[in-house]
Amino acid sequence: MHSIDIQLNNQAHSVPAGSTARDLIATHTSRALGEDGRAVDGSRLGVALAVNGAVLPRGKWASYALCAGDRLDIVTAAQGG
Amino acid sequence: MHSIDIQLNNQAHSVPAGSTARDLIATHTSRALGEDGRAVDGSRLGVALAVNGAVLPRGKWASYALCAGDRLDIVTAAQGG
Amino acid sequence: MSTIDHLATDMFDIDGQQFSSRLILGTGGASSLASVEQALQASGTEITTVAIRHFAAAGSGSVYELLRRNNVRPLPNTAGCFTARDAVLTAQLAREALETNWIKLEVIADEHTLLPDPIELFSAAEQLVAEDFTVFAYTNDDPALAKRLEDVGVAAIMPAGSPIGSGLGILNPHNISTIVARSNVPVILDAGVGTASDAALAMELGCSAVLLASAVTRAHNPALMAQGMREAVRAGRAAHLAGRIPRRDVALASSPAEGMMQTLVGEL
Amino acid sequence: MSTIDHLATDMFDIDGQQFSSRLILGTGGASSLASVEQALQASGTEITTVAIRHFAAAGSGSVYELLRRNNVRPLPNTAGCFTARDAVLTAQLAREALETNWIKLEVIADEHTLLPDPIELFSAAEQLVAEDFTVFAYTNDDPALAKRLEDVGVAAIMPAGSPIGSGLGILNPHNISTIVARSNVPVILDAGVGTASDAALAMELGCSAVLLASAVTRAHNPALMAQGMREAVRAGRAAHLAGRIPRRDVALASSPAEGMMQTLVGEL
Repeated sequence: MHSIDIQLNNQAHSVPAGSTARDLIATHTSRALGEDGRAVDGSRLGVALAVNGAVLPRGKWASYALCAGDRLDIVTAAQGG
Repeated sequence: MHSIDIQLNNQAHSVPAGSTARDLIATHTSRALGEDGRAVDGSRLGVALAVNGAVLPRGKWASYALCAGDRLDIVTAAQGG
Repeated sequence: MSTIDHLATDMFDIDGQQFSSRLILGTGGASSLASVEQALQASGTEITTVAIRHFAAAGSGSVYELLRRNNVRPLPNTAGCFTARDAVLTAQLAREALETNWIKLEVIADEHTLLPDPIELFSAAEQLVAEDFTVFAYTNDDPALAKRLEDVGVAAIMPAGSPIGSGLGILNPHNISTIVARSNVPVILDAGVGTASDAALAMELGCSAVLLASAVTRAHNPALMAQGMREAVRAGRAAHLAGRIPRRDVALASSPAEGMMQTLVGEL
Repeated sequence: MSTIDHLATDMFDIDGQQFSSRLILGTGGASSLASVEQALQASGTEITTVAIRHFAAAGSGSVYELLRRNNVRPLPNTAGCFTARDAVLTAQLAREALETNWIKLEVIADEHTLLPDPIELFSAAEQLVAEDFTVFAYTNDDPALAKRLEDVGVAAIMPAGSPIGSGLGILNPHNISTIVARSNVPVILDAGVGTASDAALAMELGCSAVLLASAVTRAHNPALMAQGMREAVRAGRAAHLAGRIPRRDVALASSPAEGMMQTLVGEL
């Protein structure tokens, strides 16, 4: 099983080949996610994903297979403003 | 029975001869006053008396007989400040 | 959302007594006693100034009774006096009438400015302290005169923010904070407050309390303005105690630079 | 003394919703999430701004969860964006992450002043309104730009009192009141508030609400300052509604001339 290299939140990152955006976010947030990109426990996830500088809505996370060189940004609310 | 002329609160005023300061204040405030110059009902009177420009303490009201020409000022709290 | 009152234990100490409210109201200028009473209640005041005037036999109610039934302590003033002699006599009458040693000492220089006459004021303060009055000295905002008044034994310094009834607020904040810094007795801003932010500013400058009358009694809605003043005085007190941020000539971001997307910092 | 809350029915209307609090807090600059939470609770805020930043896997708690458990509505911002393009992307991510159409639009001209870039701001506002965002537009205090932003369909105008984090207060009150007078959408003073009296002044000028962050989060005691800001905003609102007294160049006595003793008016 080989892996592919992506960029996650400005850092180099490897994921197993065939990973989806949902897989990546589930791992990164330590939350189980459904097909709809929502937490299976019903609570709000509070994160969003940009792929190569464009929003990928949570409904498409499960069907988006990561490609080598993809630049991903997982964002959430932070202290500010 | 004759009367004597005094000045009360900047106006000419007549009182029966032999009137005391206590009599005048009792009449003017419609309150019954004791020998100590306090209201007999126990409530506070809230007034003071100046005779010819000097304070006459309430304890001396009953013993002060008004003289013709006396200038009296009965004062109390008013809206102000 | 439940809130804790972080000012619950912050008391105003004056003449050995403690008060929860740092707002002293004046009763002058109101259209009616009912208006005064609504404003007093909305203001939360525990001390209120009154003038000493001729008793009117057919009066339409008594300010004195109004204060007593609202459990508000009267602070008689010597408003209208131009000489130490008149102020002392008025104070003596006030003590006799209201059975309090407290006196707000006003000795006015002229009717145009209503500013205190420093010489007569100082003389009256000396005499009244000698007669065991607790003197609240209405003064201009001169730190030097404030010190002389404190040295002679007044219980509180009451500098004017601006002329009485002018609504011009605090024209010389530096003088007020200088008086506060040098004073060992409470400093109560008196006169000139026009609106809530003026009262808050007075407290931020370190005043122990604020006295105002016209700003409430002559407002379009006195009770609502009284509530505003109550909250403004508390707000300014809280800000004073909380320690404000410094003034800076350049901006300082409140949102962090860390964690920005690469796109957004122009790298890519 | 029991007090009636004369502001009990005074609600802040925005985007078809009503809020009791007219204080919008920012969360930036705080030393810890615990400090933010104490300040939020003391402030009584119902709306609070957050930035959108990279998710840190080993985060020390979540701002988003903190707002949710305190029943505070998040207002995400686009802080740190210098172009309309970046601001629009950040807004889109914020909508996706926080499931709200609300966005506080900040498009900054430079890091020194953090003042908004009028051209990029206007462009971003146009795009975001077209995408059905409810736009809270952080702008300078220019009444002309404010009008253009309103015409393009923003939900609220948020003029700066002074640069973000400067604590300089409201440097041009006339501009703020002009914006208020001409605006048909709520005007929310944003940026520059240093202390409680600044917040009260904003409300007295007619603003519908005040947004501040550093003044609370960077105060020595954030929770106490937050309480001060809560009361200051209410105080300023009350004063605005109550109708302040006019400013006068000469004094106006609050104690009456009538009923003075003859001695005291210099007759005798």
